[in-house]
Order: sequence, then structure tokens, then C-alpha cells
Amino acid sequence: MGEKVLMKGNDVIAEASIRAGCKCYFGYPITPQTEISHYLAEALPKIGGVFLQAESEIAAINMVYGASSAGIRAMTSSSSPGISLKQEGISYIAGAEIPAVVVNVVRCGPGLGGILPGQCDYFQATKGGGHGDYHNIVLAPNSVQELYELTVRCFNLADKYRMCAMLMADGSLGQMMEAVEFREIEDIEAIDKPWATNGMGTRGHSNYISSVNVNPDELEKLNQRLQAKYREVTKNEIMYEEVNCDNADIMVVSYGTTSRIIKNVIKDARKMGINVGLFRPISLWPFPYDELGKHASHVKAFLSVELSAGQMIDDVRLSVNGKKNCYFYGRTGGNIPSQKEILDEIVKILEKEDR
Amino acid sequence: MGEKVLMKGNDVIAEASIRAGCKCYFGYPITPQTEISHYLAEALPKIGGVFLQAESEIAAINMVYGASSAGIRAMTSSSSPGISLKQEGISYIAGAEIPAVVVNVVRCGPGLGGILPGQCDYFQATKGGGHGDYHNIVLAPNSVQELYELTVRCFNLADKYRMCAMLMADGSLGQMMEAVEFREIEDIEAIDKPWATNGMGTRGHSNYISSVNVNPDELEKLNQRLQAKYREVTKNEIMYEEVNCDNADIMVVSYGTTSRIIKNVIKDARKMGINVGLFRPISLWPFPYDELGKHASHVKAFLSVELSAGQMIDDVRLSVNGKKNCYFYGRTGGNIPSQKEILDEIVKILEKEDR
Amino acid sequence: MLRAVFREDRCKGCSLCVVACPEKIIEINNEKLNEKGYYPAGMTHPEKCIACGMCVTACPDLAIEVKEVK
Amino acid sequence: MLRAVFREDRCKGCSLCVVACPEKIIEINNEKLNEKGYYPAGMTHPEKCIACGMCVTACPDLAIEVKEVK
Amino acid sequence: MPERLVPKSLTDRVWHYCPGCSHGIVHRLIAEVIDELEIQGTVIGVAPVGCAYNNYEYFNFDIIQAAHGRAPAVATGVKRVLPDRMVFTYQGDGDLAAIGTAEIIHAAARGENFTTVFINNAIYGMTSGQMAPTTLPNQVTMTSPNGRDTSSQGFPIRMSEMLALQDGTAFVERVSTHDVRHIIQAKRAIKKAFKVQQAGLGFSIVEVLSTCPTNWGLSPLKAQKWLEENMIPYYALGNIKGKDIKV
Amino acid sequence: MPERLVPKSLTDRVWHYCPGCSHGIVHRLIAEVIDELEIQGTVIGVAPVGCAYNNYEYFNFDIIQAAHGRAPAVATGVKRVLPDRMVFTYQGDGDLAAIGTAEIIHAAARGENFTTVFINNAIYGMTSGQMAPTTLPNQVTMTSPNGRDTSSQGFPIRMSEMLALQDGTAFVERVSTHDVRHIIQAKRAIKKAFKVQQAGLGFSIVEVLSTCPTNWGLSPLKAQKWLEENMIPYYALGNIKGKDIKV
Amino acid sequence: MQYEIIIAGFGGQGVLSAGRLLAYAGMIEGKNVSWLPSYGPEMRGGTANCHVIISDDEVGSPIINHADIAICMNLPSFEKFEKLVKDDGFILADSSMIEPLKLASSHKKHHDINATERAFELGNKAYANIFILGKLLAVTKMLTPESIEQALYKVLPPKKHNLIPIEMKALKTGMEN
Amino acid sequence: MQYEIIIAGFGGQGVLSAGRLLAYAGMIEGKNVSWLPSYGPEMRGGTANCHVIISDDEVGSPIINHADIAICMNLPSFEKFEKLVKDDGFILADSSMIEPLKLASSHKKHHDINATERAFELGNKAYANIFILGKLLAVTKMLTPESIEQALYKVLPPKKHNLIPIEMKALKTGMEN
Ligand SMILES: Cc1ncc(C[n+]2csc(CCOP(=O)(O)OP(=O)(O)O)c2C)c(N)n1
Ligand SMILES: Cc1ncc(C[n+]2csc(CCOP(=O)(O)OP(=O)(O)O)c2C)c(N)n1
Ligand code: SF4
Ligand code: SF4
Ligand code: SF4
Ligand code: SF4
Ligand code: SF4
Ligand code: SF4
Ligand SMILES: [Mg+2]
Ligand SMILES: [Mg+2]
Repeated sequence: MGEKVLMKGNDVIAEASIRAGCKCYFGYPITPQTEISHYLAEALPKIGGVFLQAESEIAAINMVYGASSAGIRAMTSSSSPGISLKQEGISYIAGAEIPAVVVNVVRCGPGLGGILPGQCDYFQATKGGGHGDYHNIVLAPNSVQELYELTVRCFNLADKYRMCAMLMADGSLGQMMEAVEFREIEDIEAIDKPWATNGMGTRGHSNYISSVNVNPDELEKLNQRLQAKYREVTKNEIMYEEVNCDNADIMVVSYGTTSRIIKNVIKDARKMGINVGLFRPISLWPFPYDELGKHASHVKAFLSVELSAGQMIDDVRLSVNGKKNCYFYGRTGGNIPSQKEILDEIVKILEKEDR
Repeated sequence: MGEKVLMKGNDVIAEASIRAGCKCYFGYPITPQTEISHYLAEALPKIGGVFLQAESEIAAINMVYGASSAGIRAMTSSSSPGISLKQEGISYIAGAEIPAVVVNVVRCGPGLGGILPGQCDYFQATKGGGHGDYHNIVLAPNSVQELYELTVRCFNLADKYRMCAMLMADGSLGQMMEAVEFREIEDIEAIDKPWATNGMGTRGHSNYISSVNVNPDELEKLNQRLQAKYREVTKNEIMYEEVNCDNADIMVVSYGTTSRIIKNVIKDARKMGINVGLFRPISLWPFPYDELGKHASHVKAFLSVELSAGQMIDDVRLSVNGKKNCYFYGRTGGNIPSQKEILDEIVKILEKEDR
Repeated sequence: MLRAVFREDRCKGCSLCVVACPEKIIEINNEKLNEKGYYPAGMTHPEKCIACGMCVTACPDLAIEVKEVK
Repeated sequence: MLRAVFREDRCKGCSLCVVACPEKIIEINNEKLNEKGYYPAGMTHPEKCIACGMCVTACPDLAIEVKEVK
Repeated sequence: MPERLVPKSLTDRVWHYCPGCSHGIVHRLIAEVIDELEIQGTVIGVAPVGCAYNNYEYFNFDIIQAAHGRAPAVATGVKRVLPDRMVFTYQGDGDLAAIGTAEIIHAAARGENFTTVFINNAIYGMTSGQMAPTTLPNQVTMTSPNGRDTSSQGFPIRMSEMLALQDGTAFVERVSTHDVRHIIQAKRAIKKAFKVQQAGLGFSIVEVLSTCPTNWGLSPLKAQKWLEENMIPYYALGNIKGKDIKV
Repeated sequence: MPERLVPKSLTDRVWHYCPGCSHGIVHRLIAEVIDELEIQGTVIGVAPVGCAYNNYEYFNFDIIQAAHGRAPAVATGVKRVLPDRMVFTYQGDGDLAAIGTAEIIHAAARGENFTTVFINNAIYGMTSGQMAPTTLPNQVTMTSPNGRDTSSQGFPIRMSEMLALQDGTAFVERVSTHDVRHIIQAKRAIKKAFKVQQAGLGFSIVEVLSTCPTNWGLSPLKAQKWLEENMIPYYALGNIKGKDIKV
Repeated sequence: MQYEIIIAGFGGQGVLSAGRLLAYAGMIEGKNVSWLPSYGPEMRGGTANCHVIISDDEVGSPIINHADIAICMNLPSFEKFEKLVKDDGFILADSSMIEPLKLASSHKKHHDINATERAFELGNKAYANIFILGKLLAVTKMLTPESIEQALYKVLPPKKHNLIPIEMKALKTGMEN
Repeated sequence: MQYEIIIAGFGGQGVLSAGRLLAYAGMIEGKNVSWLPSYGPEMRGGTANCHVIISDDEVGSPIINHADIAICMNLPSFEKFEKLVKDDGFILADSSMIEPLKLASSHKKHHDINATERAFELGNKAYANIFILGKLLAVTKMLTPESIEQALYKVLPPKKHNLIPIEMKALKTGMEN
């Protein structure tokens, strides 16, 4: 059991990466996640690691591609517009099947937008912002403690499945300080990487990393292998939290920063005699469709609360599959809904459903 | 009535853009759509337009952003990996509310993948490959004739709604020759652009084009305006085709190249006494949710046929909303399903549903 | 009379005008903060101002003009 | 004896070896196509080959080696 | 002595820049040049992502806010379709010399007929002080906490010299803002660059050595001194290309 | 005279390049250099997007296929984490001089200790013959159907000269493949570049003037002649930086 | 009526333009037609092919999974496309370019015609493609030579229209063989 | 118990570090705490603020919509945050920096304390922030000065630990005012 320290979310992501055995970081400055690179510019050289500020986000993701191809744990981080620029690279990582950790400290868009917290990159992260059929593992922490734990998990999953794992935070999580305890949460397994292009040495054959294949049958096989892997991830790696779900009148679905607000709403609602449940997907991909959907049998309705104009709501609907009505409440531009706003919305929905 | 000519799909897109009043094209070479730029490199200078081969896809989309900001109809085209690189730019176009036409002649991914036809950029195109809450109008032709008509429509819609309109074709449509008739399909309205940054001249006040706003309330207002616009587009601009839908046992949902195959499947199936319907979304965004969903009352099941590992199927499910089972059949890597494969799949599904 | 006029509300107290003035007649007023929380610059001897505009050129905040004053 | 050996299946008939050979003993065989549809190069006078390897250096298709032949 | 009022080409909004920041100085110079050339009605500026991201609030003529680094591409788009307008980009060193390297070099190589004002303050100002491509050897920044170590973090890039190599580039000059004399020279260079554009001679750029007191951790006055003593020896002032052009 | 067999560092697969294409010539040179330096086991190559996109099928050592233009970033990632390996990128002129401009310049400026082999054939080969940044004035391509018009399509870029400007660059040489004598010189330059990397001296690059008979619309022999008569006058052959390095 | 035809050979044998001609002629006769070339890096390999569909009905996928006819102008094409020909379809093979033994061993119906040789006799082996088209018309009667002639006027740039008589001669010789 | 506190002032007045100190002390006393600064280009404007929550319960959103307490170290902050204070909350205002008239016209409860002046008397106006924290402890008893002292050891780098006694003196003077 480690000591509790008060740390900034972005610093915790950085520290977590080092504890996860990340040996190199490539990034390009963007608010609100610059502290990650400030921290690692100090820390990585001290442990013989590589900190490199790239000339752009595109260069950074491709440096990660290079270092990961060589078999070394590597990370990049950015925020919304910078993540958009990485989409080609992320698609290459998927196609070439190499591990990589990408952190998105989401701000609010579209365009240059603002730097305040947002959850409006949900579609991009979970449906594939890049071209082609692929998925990233997407984990969404809601506390500084989870920033630590899920960052480490991203590295482990990336290596295990040879794919990109994305940590999806937001400006509020990245900038806030909270208590964190760096407990040993998982063995950082030294996963063997016989596929790595680290020089053929005495291996006896050359390795190559590539996502191209002009033979349609072979390219289809690659795609089938990818899809099989994604099914495997879906089977094994779904994460979610349930609060007060069993007797809930209404199920609020929310992740990250907004899910924290819902926890307070639950208390407020209880005072009014309303039972609000919180279903918090932690893995946004794979999304806990079945786990969420099964609540359709006992709640009156679902409400997705997001810092967006309505994105996760699609996955909520797909989970519920018409069995109950699904509602949406969201704020954008960096505004955060208050407990009261959400509670009012809940009351309105329940009145409508009870009518 | 014009004469019918036999033309290559890519050439038709190019010719259509000129007929739509496009005055400038910025692009970067990529197979299978290079003919668009070959055609325009010849044709645009002849009419005093601008053809410019950019240094990259990113530069190209930002040149479009510049020319469109100045109030001139502009286009760029590319294919999957190149479109991924344009995502930041597309998000800026959404946020700044300027018109733009982007053509994606989809190949098969992920990564460098292959150059044969694919529909695996559906998510990227319709859910937002870039960051932030935004949508592009996405039109999916299935013939060379429609390449003409929908390219023109993209320009008109882009101007009308001040947003990005994407023409989504694939390698097969771009490379094939078919008869096309350049009939006058719509007035190319000279839409007034008082917002354009074309020099303040005697306007009396300066204009600016921007997507940034660090004030959350103002940025939220922008987002609300965008969402209102998207609702407006959804109300006015949905396009789809229905073939043999009224008495269909099963409804196949398919767009672009694959929808052509379904038309033949319908005939094959009829010989076997099976009534297959084809619902072909032409506007992929806005998606015809209600129009498709209403068929749930009379068909036994839905089948989405795509050149992907399953993307539009999500929108099919959202349309049907649990009322009937939705199945998926797809090929990837550049392979195209044969009529027989699809018919076999249909038979299997109907057997299962009838059991 | 043409001379420098300071717009205190725009001033950020950076002192660039202070060193720019050939007559050495500009000073930062350490007594009062303006609304933005800065100590604004001003002239110690307005009458000595030669309206050379050096301070205007140096000022990054459009806080000085040279103009006709009564 | 060391001399040039042509691997016709790799040859694309580009003629670069023809001009590279100081002995002028390489020619394109216009009579037969190889499997890939090219007219392959070969030596008109193998015995005159001085094994200089110029053709090897010139060949873009790894279609020539200089080696010991009986 | 003439009056020195707020230039017509500026609005009266209070700027958000930190005390002593060169951005404000250069904004004024550009506005004065535009007033003097009487082109306010035909100018279209392109704003960068950087501390000057919202300079459309300060400039009183048409402006397009561009994505980070892409201002030269945006300017190309505008100038190509409206060749009779005066187009300029305003870019920081992160914007122009890092993420936007390809865009500025290719605009120059193509001889795009617009003007670039390049604010080189050797740091990323907006994002609070990371190393830029132009950061000096041993300069301390948030991402070079022990000073830029050229053996692992590379060498500063002299963009102007590189751009001058391009055949499409007509005019290149490096100027500074560290005292009034140099500010006046800077204005002269900016004016000439605009005139080069008016004459249709190709790409023109003025690199303005600038201060970022906040992220350098120096007072405005000390920052000017630091610029003079450290940046100028590395980034030689003066005309680099197009000295003899008469416009 | 020694035997001249297929180099160990090449597989025996038949290449997909068009008849007379320089790619094959350069592949062989690289493989010979690697054999001679006995580094096959430590080499990691980075393949571009371009006609050589799948050269991992031909080279018999580890290779990473990179996204278009990004090979220098990928190589940076590899070399930074495995500094004792020999890393090189293989890039075409579209790859290196257009979309990848920023990546190559910054790798050079940072003094990344890898080697670049730059195949300049003045055209986009793979995508069937569009204008490249290096396309010569008046050269006809699919996107310059009336010949590259420098007034609207800009001027060819001399990448090697630009890269030589970077302080992180140790070695730059421009060579050609238009006849055997020059091919032999090309090999010497490639070998020296690798040795510069072995000595840890920083970024090294060899620009190889190359033919694309197919897209130039010329026979292989005429293409070599065209290269000699048109490209060399524009792209001067010889060492540009690092001549005096002894390795 | 619907014909799905694959035409394949080395680059330079004019397989793409033969296909285009066929499609154009079909369109002239009021049919629905599509033409799809192989594209991309395959071209480097030195072989080329195109898929042509001529139909009374709407054309479904322009990509042919099972061909009615495969016109094979060289050995690799013969080997690659033989198996795609329907059981009741046939192959048109340029026997100047394909070993007789290989042709003989085929299970599919095939018409062998020494197109390249005959074209050479007509003055230019480049006419092999149109010569073999003649054979196709003779065997199938799918289109008239007049439509091909009209198509030639559409497909060829005006400055090459003087060659049309020779092309037509090659076509007719092909029809008579 | 839950306190939602906004601390605001000019950059350089130490509002962020005051907040951090408070949060750290809260954590030391076993509370759940969060601290969130204003960030990004706002810093250019010359003002800064942070949101601190100290609670027995889990902390929901770290962003404060309605504050229990607003510590305003200058006029713009007072004007901006006054309206966010709950009706039963209060303002702690640095009356050295805010015109008395403005303070007097406020509808919200406020404790005025001339922190900057008093800090100046203590040797450095940089202690105004900790001085005002002292007042906060005195008014609310939310944390003990001992926790603040422990927090100082955590928050300050070792080479600045020698300053802690002076900081504590400022704190205690603040408590007594
Ligand atoms: C794609 C993208 N990457 C990164 C950023 C974050 N960002 C904002 S400004 C800036 C650079 C600021 O430096 P510079 O260009 O030198 O301008 P300055 O602020 O110093 O004037 C960066 C990296 C962004 N907004 N978009
Ligand atoms: C992001 C992206 N843009 C464009 C392409 C298409 N593309 C493939 S190769 C190539 C360039 C080929 O030219 P060059 O680099 O000169 O190589 P060459 O083929 O001439 O050897 C391009 C633009 C791509 N695959 N990815
Ligand atoms: S105008 Fe000249 S003399 Fe007057 S205050 Fe300014 S600098 Fe000094
Ligand atoms: S230069 Fe301007 S902002 Fe700075 S102190 Fe002088 S008047 Fe104030
Ligand atoms: S080895 Fe020399 S002499 Fe022999 S064929 Fe080759 S080039 Fe000619
Ligand atoms: S150089 Fe090689 S490929 Fe070319 S003709 Fe000679 S042997 Fe054949
Ligand atoms: S951060 Fe630097 S560049 Fe930005 S406004 Fe402040 S001083 Fe100027
Ligand atoms: S297209 Fe050009 S570069 Fe590519 S293989 Fe053919 S000749 Fe070589
Ligand atoms: Mg800067
Ligand atoms: Mg090339």
C-alpha cells in the first residue's frame, strides 16, 4: 500500500506510464494535457528513457509506431484536434497490429473550439475516427486514482492484444488534483514480442511490420483476424461500474467527469424519493452492451448524460434495443451540467414515462 | 436532354464539379481517384479556375478551407488514408461553418490496406472521424450517373447549409465506365455569401471565419446552432431508394456498389419464390432512420450488406429499434460478395426466422 | 499641443515605454493598480514631452497615443 | 570459369545491361517472350565475357550474376 | 511630428497578451502598414493557432482563423481564388517552424504571392512554454527543463534561411522588436514585404524576433535584453533575400 | 574479378518494378553495402509509401512499412529506443519532398542518427505519374499536362541543399543511376552514409537521381539519357555536406 | 441478354481499349454497359485486364465473379481467368501467345486464334486486340461491326480517325477466322 | 461536511497555491478533496482562480457551480464570483485590493480583510494568500493550522522549507484577524 499523494491528473498519467514500463514518450504540446510532457521531460531521461517533443502530432504517433514496432512500450498524448491528426497513424497501428498507448485529454470542439472539458470525441474514439474496420480499446477514468490504474491497464492491454489502447480523459480530469495511491495493481508482464522489428540478429529470419496487402484474399484474412481479436477483447475486457442499479426507476448512463456528478444526483434524488441508478461504462470500447441492456427489464427509462450533443446515446440505444425509451441530456462548449439540471431532467422524464 | 457518353466514374466526378460551378480543386494523389485530378488539371485552367496539387492531403483540405472562406466553391478529393488526414480540417470546416465538398473514393483498410473497393469508412464519414460534435452530409451514389448528380448536389447542399458535404464512392465506382448523361438537374443557385472573408471593401465591417471560442456559453451556442442546422438537414435532405419493398420477406439494406448486386439478387431470389426488398440509403448522413424503420412492421428481418466488417448495421439496428432481427453480411479486403453468397445468406436467415 | 496621452485602462505596466522615451519622462505609477491589476505608466513631466512617439512605437498594448491636447 | 549468367525469368528486357557491357556481347532476344511477357537479355558471345560485372551493376532486376560456370 | 493615433486597421478591444509581449507591437506595425498602403479593404489576414489565435478581434479587416500550422495552405486557397486581394499569414514559431513546416516551405517553393509575418519568440507561448524548433541551445523551457540539449533535442532551425533557398521566394528579412530602433526597421520590412506582394513578385516573409516574457520567466525589459544578447547572435538580423527589389 | 552473386541481404523474390526502374538498382546497392558492412542482423529499414512500399519482401532484414511521408518519424522512434541498431529510411520524392517535408527536415535538425536513401525520380511513380515537388520546369506529368508551369505550379525543391542547412545533418550527397560509373559512385555514397551513422555523427542522406521510365513515357535507355540531360543540370551531383568526414 | 466478359493480357496489348470499345459499342446499341479496369500497382506487374458487362438489364456489380467469356491474350491471363469462366461460357485465346499444350489441357470450351501473328501480318501486332474482337463478334453475334466502327469514332481522338479503316479491316479479318 | 471554495485573484497573488495547500491539508485530515485550476489562455488575462472541494463524501464534479465560499483577492474576481456564492455562503475579500464601496454594495455575506496590506507589514505581500487562509480557518474551523503546516512540508520543495515558519506566522496572524 503506497502513500496517498495529491497530484494533478496529467501528472498522474505521466507517472503511471513510467510505472507501466513505458520507455518512451513522443508528443506535441496542446492544452489541456501539456503537463504530461512537462513531467516526462523531467522523469524519462532520469530512468534512461526517451522523451521527445515531436514536430507535430502526426510525427509523434508515427514515432510511437516506430518504437512500438521495435518492441518497446511507447506512448503519445494529445487533445482533440491533435487526436484528429493522429487518425491515419492509429489506423496504421491497427492494421500493422502493434501495441500503442494514446491519451486523449478531450477538450470541446469542433475545430479549434475551447479547452474546457468535453466528451465530444466519443464517436471518434469508439467508432473509428480513422479509415477502415478497426477498433481501439478505449478506457474512460473518472478520478485521478483511475487515471493511474487505467493508464497502466492500457499498456497491458495494448501489448496483450497488439492494438492501440486509448485513455480518454478530459480537461477537468487532467487539470484537477486529487488523492492518488500508486498501489501495485497488476503485474507488468514482460510480454514476449517475437514479431518485433528490432534487428534480425540471430533470429534466422527477418521480421516486418506492415498494414498493406494488395491481395484481396490476404487482406480479407487480416481483417478477419482483426475482427476475431476484437471479439476476444469484447469477451474479456469489458469494464463498467454500477451504482444503485438494482431498484432504480431510471438508469443514468454516464462516464468520466459527468459520472461523478451523477453520484451526487443519486443522493439528491433519493431525498425526493426517486431511485436513480448510475451505469458507468469504463471501457467505452468494448462497450458493455449486454450488461447495460439487461437493466431494461426493470427500469422505466434510460438517460445518457454527456458533455456532447449526443454520442454515447447511440450505444445506449443499441444496448436497450427498443425495450425502453432512451433519453439524452448533454452540455457542450465546456459547460458542465449541474446536479440540479440533471435532476430536473430526470423528474421530467419520469413524469412523462408515468403518464 | 444531353447525349449519353461512356465515362469513367472519376472523370464524371471531375466534370460534375465543373458543371456545379466549382472554381478550384486542391488535392493530393492517391489511388483509386487520381483521375479526378488528371481531369481537372486539364479542365480547370481552361475555364480560368484553379487546379493545385497540394503538398499533402492536410494542405489540400486547408486550401479548400481558405478558398471556401473567400466565398468560392471548392473541392478536394482523396481516398481512405488521405481522408483520415483531413479529419482535423473537416472538423474546422464544421466549426467555422463554411461550405466544402470532399470526395472519398473509399479503398480498403485499415492502414495502407489495399486499393480495391471498400465501404469501411462509413463510421468515419457518418459519425465524425474528427473531434467534436459535428456532421457532414454524406451522399453515396451507386452508378456513374449518380456520381454526376450527387456531386452537383453536394455543392448545392454545402453552400445551402454552410457545411461539409462528402461524396462517398469506392474504387469500383471511381474506376468503372458507364453511360452518363449530363442533364440539367438543378439550378446551380448563386447563393449569397455575406459572411465570406473576401476583403471588407465597402462592406463597412470586417468578417472573420473562426471555430474557436474560449467562452463556454458562446461555444455552447455555436454547438446548439450546429445541432439545429443538423436537424434542419435531417428534415429536408434525406435520400433513399426502395426496390421491391412492399411485399418483401426480408429487407436488404445496402448502398453504393453492393446495392447494385442486390438488385440482381432480387431477381435470383424471385425465381426461388423469395421476395427480397432493397432499401438503399443514398444520404448516409442524414440516415433515413424512420423511412427504413417503418418497414419493420411487415418484413421478417433485415440484412445489412456492406463492404466492411459491419458499420452501417449499427444504423440499421437504430432504425429497427428491436422490432425485428437485424443481420449482417460483409466482405472486406477488396472482395465483393457474389449474388450467390448473398442469396445463400438470405435463405439461411429466413430459415432461422421461420423456425 | 501635440503630446503623448496614456490610456491607463489598456496599460499593463510593462515599462517598455519607460526605456523608450528619449526625454526620460515616463514612469510606472507604483501607487495604484488599474482594473486589470497592473501598475500603469504615465508621464512625470508632460510638458517636457516632445511628441516623438517613441513610446507609442514601443508600447505593445496600444496604451499610448500622441495627439493634440488642450 | 567466371562469367555472367542470366536469369531469364527475372529479366524484363530493359536493355540497361546491353549498354553497360564493355564487350558489347549482350543482346535482347527478340524471338521469345519469357513468362512475364518480356524479351529477355542474353550473351551473344559468352566466351568473350570478362566477368567485369558491369551488367550486374546496371541490372535493376537482379537478373544477372557473375559466377563460376563449367 | 505627426499624430500617432490608434491605426484604423485595429479595433479598440483590449488585447489579451501578457505585459511586454511582442505580439502587440507587431500587431500595431501591421495595422500601420496596411493603413499607410491604404489596403484595409482588400486585406485578408490568416490567424494562426498560438497566442495570436484570435487576432481577428483586434484587426479591423477580414481574417480567417486557421488550424495550427496550416495558415500558408489557407492563404494559398484565398490568394489563388482572389489574386487581387492582399493576403498575409501571421504565425508563431511553433506554428510555422514545427507543425507547419511543410506548408510554409511549399508555399514558398510555389511562389505563392502572399506575405508571412513570422513571430519567432523561441518558445510555444500559448501552451505555456514548451521548447520550439527555434529554442536556443541550452534554453530552459517546460520540455527542456535542463536547457535544450542539442545532442538529444536537436538544433534550432533558421527558417528564413531555408525559405530563402526556395526559388519561389521573393523577399526574406529578419528583424527584431527589442528596442524602438529595431521596431521601426521591422515596420519597414513588413511594408516592403507587402509591396513585394502588391507587385506580384512571389512569396515574402518577415521573421520578427520577439519576446515572450511570461514563458521566458523574465520581466519585459529583461526579455528584450535576453533577445538582444541571445537570439540575435543565433538569428542574424537583416535582409536575406530581395534586398535589391525596388517597390 | 570477384563473384557477383545475389546479395545475402536480398530475398530471391521477383520484383514488381517496371523494366529499367532505378528502384531495383538502388535496392541492390543498399543490400551490397549492408553485406559489406556485415550489419544485416542489426539493420532496421523503413519502407515508404511509393513504388517501394513493399520492399520488405525484397530485403532480407527487418523492415517497417511506414505511412506516406512519415518514415523519418518512424525511424526516429526506432533509433531512439534501439540506438545500437542501424536504421535507414528509403523514400521517394513524393514521400520525402511533399507530404513528408516536415518529418525529414526535423529529423535532420534534430540530428537523428539514421540514414536516408532518397529516390528522386521527379515524379509520383506509384500513383501513375503526377507532378512531384522535384518535377522539373516544363516537365509533362499527369497533373502538369502542359508541362510544369513554374508561375502557377511552383519551382522544384532541392531537398538535399535544404537538409544540408540543418546543424544536425552530418552527411549529404547527391548521386545518380544513369550509368554504371555513377551507380558505383552511388554505392560509395550510401556506404559512407551508413558509416557516418555507425560513427554516431548524426543524420545522413543520399539523394539518388532515378528514372521512372513508365511514367516518364520513355524507354529505360531514353530515361537514363533524360535523367542525365535534364535532371543533373538542375540537381548538381556530388557531396553537399560531410565530404571531409573520415569513416 | 447479358454478357460478362473479361479481357486480359500484358500491358501494351490493348486489352483495356478493346474492352472500352466493346462497352461503347454496346451503349450505342442501347444496351446497359459497364467497363472496369484492373487498377493500381498491379500495372507494375506488366499485366492488365478489364471487366466488361453488356446487358439488356441494369448492370449489377461491374466486377465479374464468373465470366461468360474470357479473352486471354497471354499465358498468365489464361491461367488466371480460365477458372472464372462459367461452365457454359468460353475462352477466346490468342494462340500466338499461349502454348498449344496449355490450351489443349483446358476443361473449358475455347476458341484459339493466333491473333498476334495475324495482326502482325496485317501490319502491326497492336491490332491483335481488335482482331480478336472480330472473332468475338463472329462467335456471339452480340454486337454488329457497325457499332464497333461508330464506337471507334467516339473512342479515338480525331487525329487518329484515319486509322479506323485499318482497325475495321482487322476486325473483319478476325470475324472471318 | 462539504466545502466548495473558489479562490481567485491576479496571477502572482498565489491563489492556485493557496488552493492546493487547502486541498492537501484536507487530504491529510482524511477528507476527500479536489483542486481544479482555471487553465489555458485565461492565464494571459492576468487573472487566475481555482476550485477546491473538501468533503467527507466522495467528491462529485470538481467544477463548482455554486460555492460555499469565494476568496476574492481582487476586484475582477469579486465581480465575477460574487454571484456564484450560495445564499448561505460567504465571501472572503482582500479589502486592500477591492474598493470598500463595491464590497459594501454586495448582497452576499462577506468578511473583508486587508490581506495584502497586512502581508506587506509581515515582510512580503506574497503572504497575502496564506494570511487570508488563516482567516478562512478562523471563520470555518474547517481544518486545523497543524494540517496546513504539514501540507506546507508536502507542497513546498525542501529548499523552501525554511520559509514555513514565516508562512505559519502569516497564517496565524490571519486567524487572529
Ligand atoms: C493540432 C494542434 N496541435 C496543438 C495545438 C496546441 N497549440 C496551441 S498554440 C500552439 C503553439 C504556440 O506556439 P507558437 O506557434 O510559437 O505561438 P506563440 O504562442 O508562441 O505566439 C500549440 C502547440 C493545437 N491547438 N492544435
Ligand atoms: C496519406 C497518403 N496519401 C497518398 C497516398 C498515395 N500514394 C501512394 S505512393 C505515393 C507517392 C509516390 O511517389 P514517390 O514518393 O515519389 O515514390 P515513387 O513511387 O515515385 O517511388 C502516393 C501519393 C497514400 N498511400 N497515402
Ligand atoms: S512622445 Fe516621446 S517624449 Fe513624449 S512621452 Fe513619448 S517618448 Fe517620451
Ligand atoms: S509600454 Fe504601454 S503597456 Fe507598457 S507600461 Fe508603457 S504604456 Fe503601459
Ligand atoms: S560481366 Fe562484363 S563482359 Fe561479361 S557480360 Fe557482363 S558486362 Fe559484359
Ligand atoms: S538489365 Fe537485367 S532486366 Fe534489364 S535486360 Fe539486362 S538482364 Fe534483363
Ligand atoms: S505567453 Fe508569451 S507570447 Fe503569449 S501572450 Fe504571453 S508573453 Fe506573449
Ligand atoms: S512506376 Fe516508375 S518508379 Fe514505379 S516501378 Fe514503375 S518505373 Fe519504377
Ligand atoms: Mg512562439
Ligand atoms: Mg517518385
